[in-house]
Amino acid sequence: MPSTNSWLSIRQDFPILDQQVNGHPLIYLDNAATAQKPRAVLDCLDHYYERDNSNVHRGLHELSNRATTAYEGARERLAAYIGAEAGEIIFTRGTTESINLVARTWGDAHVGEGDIILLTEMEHHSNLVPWQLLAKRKGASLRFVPVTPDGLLDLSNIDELLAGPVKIFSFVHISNSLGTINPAAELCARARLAGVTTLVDAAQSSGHLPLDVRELGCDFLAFSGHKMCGPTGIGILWGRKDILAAMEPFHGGGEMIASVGFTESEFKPAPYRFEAGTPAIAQAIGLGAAAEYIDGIGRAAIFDHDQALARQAVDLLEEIPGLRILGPRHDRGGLVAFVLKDAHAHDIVSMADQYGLALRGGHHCTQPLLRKLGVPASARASFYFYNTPEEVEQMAAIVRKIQTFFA
Amino acid sequence: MPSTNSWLSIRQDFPILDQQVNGHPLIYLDNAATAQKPRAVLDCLDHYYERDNSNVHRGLHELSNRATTAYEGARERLAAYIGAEAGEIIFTRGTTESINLVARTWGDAHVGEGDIILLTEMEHHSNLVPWQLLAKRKGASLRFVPVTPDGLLDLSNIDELLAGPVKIFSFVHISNSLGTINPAAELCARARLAGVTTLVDAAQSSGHLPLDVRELGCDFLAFSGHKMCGPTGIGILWGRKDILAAMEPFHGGGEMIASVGFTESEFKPAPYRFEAGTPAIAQAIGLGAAAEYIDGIGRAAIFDHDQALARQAVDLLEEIPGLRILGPRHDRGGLVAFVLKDAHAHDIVSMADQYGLALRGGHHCTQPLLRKLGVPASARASFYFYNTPEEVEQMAAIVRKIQTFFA
Amino acid sequence: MNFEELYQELILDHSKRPRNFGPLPDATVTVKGDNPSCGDEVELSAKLTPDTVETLKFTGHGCAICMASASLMTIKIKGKSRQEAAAMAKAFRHMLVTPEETAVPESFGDLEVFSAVRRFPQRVKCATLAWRALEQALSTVPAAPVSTEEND
Amino acid sequence: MNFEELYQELILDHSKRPRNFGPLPDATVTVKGDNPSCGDEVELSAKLTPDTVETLKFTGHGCAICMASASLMTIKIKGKSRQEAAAMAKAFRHMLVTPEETAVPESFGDLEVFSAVRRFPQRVKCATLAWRALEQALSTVPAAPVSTEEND
Ligand SMILES: Cc1ncc(COP(=O)(O)O)c(C=O)c1O
Ligand SMILES: Cc1ncc(COP(=O)(O)O)c(C=O)c1O
Repeated sequence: MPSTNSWLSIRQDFPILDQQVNGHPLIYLDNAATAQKPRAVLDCLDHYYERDNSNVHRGLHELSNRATTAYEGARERLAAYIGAEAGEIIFTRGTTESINLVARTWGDAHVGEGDIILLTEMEHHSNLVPWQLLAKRKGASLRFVPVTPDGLLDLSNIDELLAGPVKIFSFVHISNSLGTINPAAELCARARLAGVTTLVDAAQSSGHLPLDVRELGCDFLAFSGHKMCGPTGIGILWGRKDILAAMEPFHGGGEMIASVGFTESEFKPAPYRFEAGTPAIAQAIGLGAAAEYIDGIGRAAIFDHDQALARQAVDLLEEIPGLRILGPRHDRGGLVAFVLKDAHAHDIVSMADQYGLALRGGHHCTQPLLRKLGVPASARASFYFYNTPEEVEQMAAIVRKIQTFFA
Repeated sequence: MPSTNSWLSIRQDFPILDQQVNGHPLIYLDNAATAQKPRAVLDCLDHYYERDNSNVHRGLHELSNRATTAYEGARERLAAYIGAEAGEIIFTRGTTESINLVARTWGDAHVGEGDIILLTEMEHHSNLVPWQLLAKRKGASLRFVPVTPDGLLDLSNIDELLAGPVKIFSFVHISNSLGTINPAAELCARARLAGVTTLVDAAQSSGHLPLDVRELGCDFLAFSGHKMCGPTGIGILWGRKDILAAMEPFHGGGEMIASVGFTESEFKPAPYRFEAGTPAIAQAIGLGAAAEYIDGIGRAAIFDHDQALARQAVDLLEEIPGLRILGPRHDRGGLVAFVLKDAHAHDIVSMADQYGLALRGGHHCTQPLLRKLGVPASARASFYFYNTPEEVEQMAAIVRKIQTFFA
Repeated sequence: MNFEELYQELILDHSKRPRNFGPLPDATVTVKGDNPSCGDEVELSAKLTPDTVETLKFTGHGCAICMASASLMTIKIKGKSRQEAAAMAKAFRHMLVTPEETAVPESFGDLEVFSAVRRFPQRVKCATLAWRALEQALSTVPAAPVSTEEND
Repeated sequence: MNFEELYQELILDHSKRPRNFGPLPDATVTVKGDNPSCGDEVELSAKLTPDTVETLKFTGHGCAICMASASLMTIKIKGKSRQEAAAMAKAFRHMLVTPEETAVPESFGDLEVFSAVRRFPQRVKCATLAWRALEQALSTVPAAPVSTEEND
């Protein structure tokens, strides 16, 4: 685990953190929305565009060869990052597109009238709306694993919930609005016993803890590059080889075809079958560099660091009058969402911004969950490895000032 | 129009062009596959990641505000770039995703059993396969405007082709494998008379000539950022306001919803309805910078420049024994594809690479067209404003050497 | 601090104790407005005659800016002619997107406290939510000479 | 020039005048192979006995590397035992992905001309197309002791 000093030197890798906002040093605690990018990733993008930029796959010249090698190298690195094979890694725009891809292709083929899609009450809209649309297309229905008042999944009836015509169980690994870490491997094991396909939404976990798809035992895994130090516009869908092999294409176009006639076409095998058109080449390569950078630090160490900051934040925030923390008290991912009796989340966030503190306020794309918890909106501080205990202290002090102001 | 000198100084804006490949100065003539990026675009990306990177739309803090302003500013710039309104500009990954979006949403709603989708025989796979998939889903069929032996659309029967249950006419503006410039405004006018919706594939024209959707008179327009000096991973779908307003969503997820319940959701209006999840923020902003850069030079001047290089290339290549140029002799976009009697396209391109010359060889994602022309593969030189007459001369000299070698 | 400028006493007071908050049983029109991206919700009920906004009340939840704006709006608009109400809504929305140094019309009175919102573009939609609901209410129920209709 | 190393006389000769090019009417197996990304196509027809590749011919089109490789393969494999043929195909494909300095087995004979392809990774699939077709042909028709079957 890096020492305090080396965490501080890691922070130097992020040029954006070195700036003043509204006359104060930036305290960026909006990492669950998107993470910042280290110099290594920015250099990788620059290098690509300044030396190697070319279209991939069909080119026979040097630049095209370099671009293809780098692009496929990124696929291999991402595969290694989650214990998968390169042929199982599909590049998408992000978690949202990954889940839509599964709902459209696997879903349209396997979910029919009267079937059930199992989700949880804590899903992000991106793991809810695609299934609502699928259910509507197919006459299927949705079922939800309930969330307890303290923000955990209520698993007392999980086997009953998995019973019946349940076709897929899609659930979030770490909740972006509660911080809850769900027991993904156990849930996948239960689902497998029930013959139910699983998708894990790893948007909040992929950059924060070690992930191995074989250990998780899931069938699909989705995550976004921009939340793990990678560029925007790139993400991953991982699917088990045998499942991908049987799936119909998603989009049609260049790169995904084996042979095209005027009226019929044959398609390449996975992963190319699912990557129609010119892919997000630079971004895929940049994500490869991000994975390399993160593994240079170590995801176990990052997890410990983030958890320690979250613990510290919970301890400090709890002391503020009228402040309620959402989600479990301990054992949470590196984020803390809260509400103040006396101030609305937007007012908290706007005021925090005046101190250079970046928080997020709102429903965090989990409207139904917040409605169930009886909270219209919350404020959220989310941490990453470049954040420091001093920043957490300052955050808590600012929130306290805001509370006093509105009390 | 920039003078010869200023064309040369424009060339200095592209760091990648200043390199040796296989011991020779790089001659990059693979611009129809992807264009290179000027310093202005790279600086814009760096600035975004080093100062403003944040998630958009739902944020109330300074960085999020900057990112949102820049992202929506890019939308406005792209709208101005094609004479549209900002609300009509949907950010996608590229031409391929744009066309798939239309086929999936507009297509699934408007094309039914027995209906006809009109294309041309010169379409890129990305404007063919999505319609094949739609036709299969819906029991519709495809119809094609034929291509004449010299690579023009045979429009003698266009009104008959547009008659009957034709729902959409989707066609390429500039052919990527022939260089043909199709009379897009005329075709759209004919289609409108026949009550047929139109989509123009502007992948090869958006960075090469002035485009105005109202003058074109089309209903949809699709193009890719990476072919017009923008980043990879970003493109545009433009749709007429009233058509977009009536379209169902594409993907489900964050950012595209107005309100989400556990089982039902309401969606935002266009363009947000079609942009589920975290968008390719940096890339959209980078594409805005690319559009600004291109308009700083002037698309009319770029068009003249590219056409002049193409004319020069045709004149020089024609003199090589056994060389056949595909497509129209004059009035072509800035690209020239050819076959040699004595050498296969791959051998030409591999050898050219040994001289630092980047050409592309193969079917250029237009397999059915090449089959019809009786050519298994062609070699293609494609130009952009940073290419010079000297490069064209060198290209022709290298092709001549290759011909001699294989003769 | 900038934010004390934004959250002046008047705004804090109206956000904590919003006036005209609650149902309006004899409303002739009720309009629900929301800011989907942040979750603010305001339900505005008004009793309109052919010429006048006789009375108006609201319910809902939102941030201090949103609540205070709704509260001050109800006070300002009550009893105004429909024409005046529409003009005021338009002027208010317009004021929020003018440059900071632009003078605020005399007629705004207390509403001037919202001029600081111009420095916080992300909060403009909070301040205008109730006003957009008002505009919709005015457009939903035809003005004179057509007679008043029930609408919910 | 590098490319003269790639396009040695032997390759040019076989690409221009491919041997064993044409249909094989008494083939026991025909396999079509293609490189979808570039459009090369080779159709390989072979007459297999339970133990031997008695004869083989091919048709199709492709680049010089692809054509020469198919031509030289037919010469090399003709009359070989099925086991030897399979081993040679495997060894040939393997050779193309070894580092440039790795020595080429003696048994390769003329096939050694393809060792330069190792410097052109994009062209490996051109050189191996016919060999992959051969491997598929061998796996499609069961070897001894099962008797020969017709297959197209
Ligand atoms: C005419 C044409 N249409 C569509 C495309 C597909 O564009 P993209 O691969 O960027 O989606 C291309 C580029 O390859 C093209 O040239
Ligand atoms: C848990 C969770 N799932 C899905 C998403 C959607 O990710 P993206 O917007 O990158 O597609 C997010 C991020 O907002 C998230 O936190």
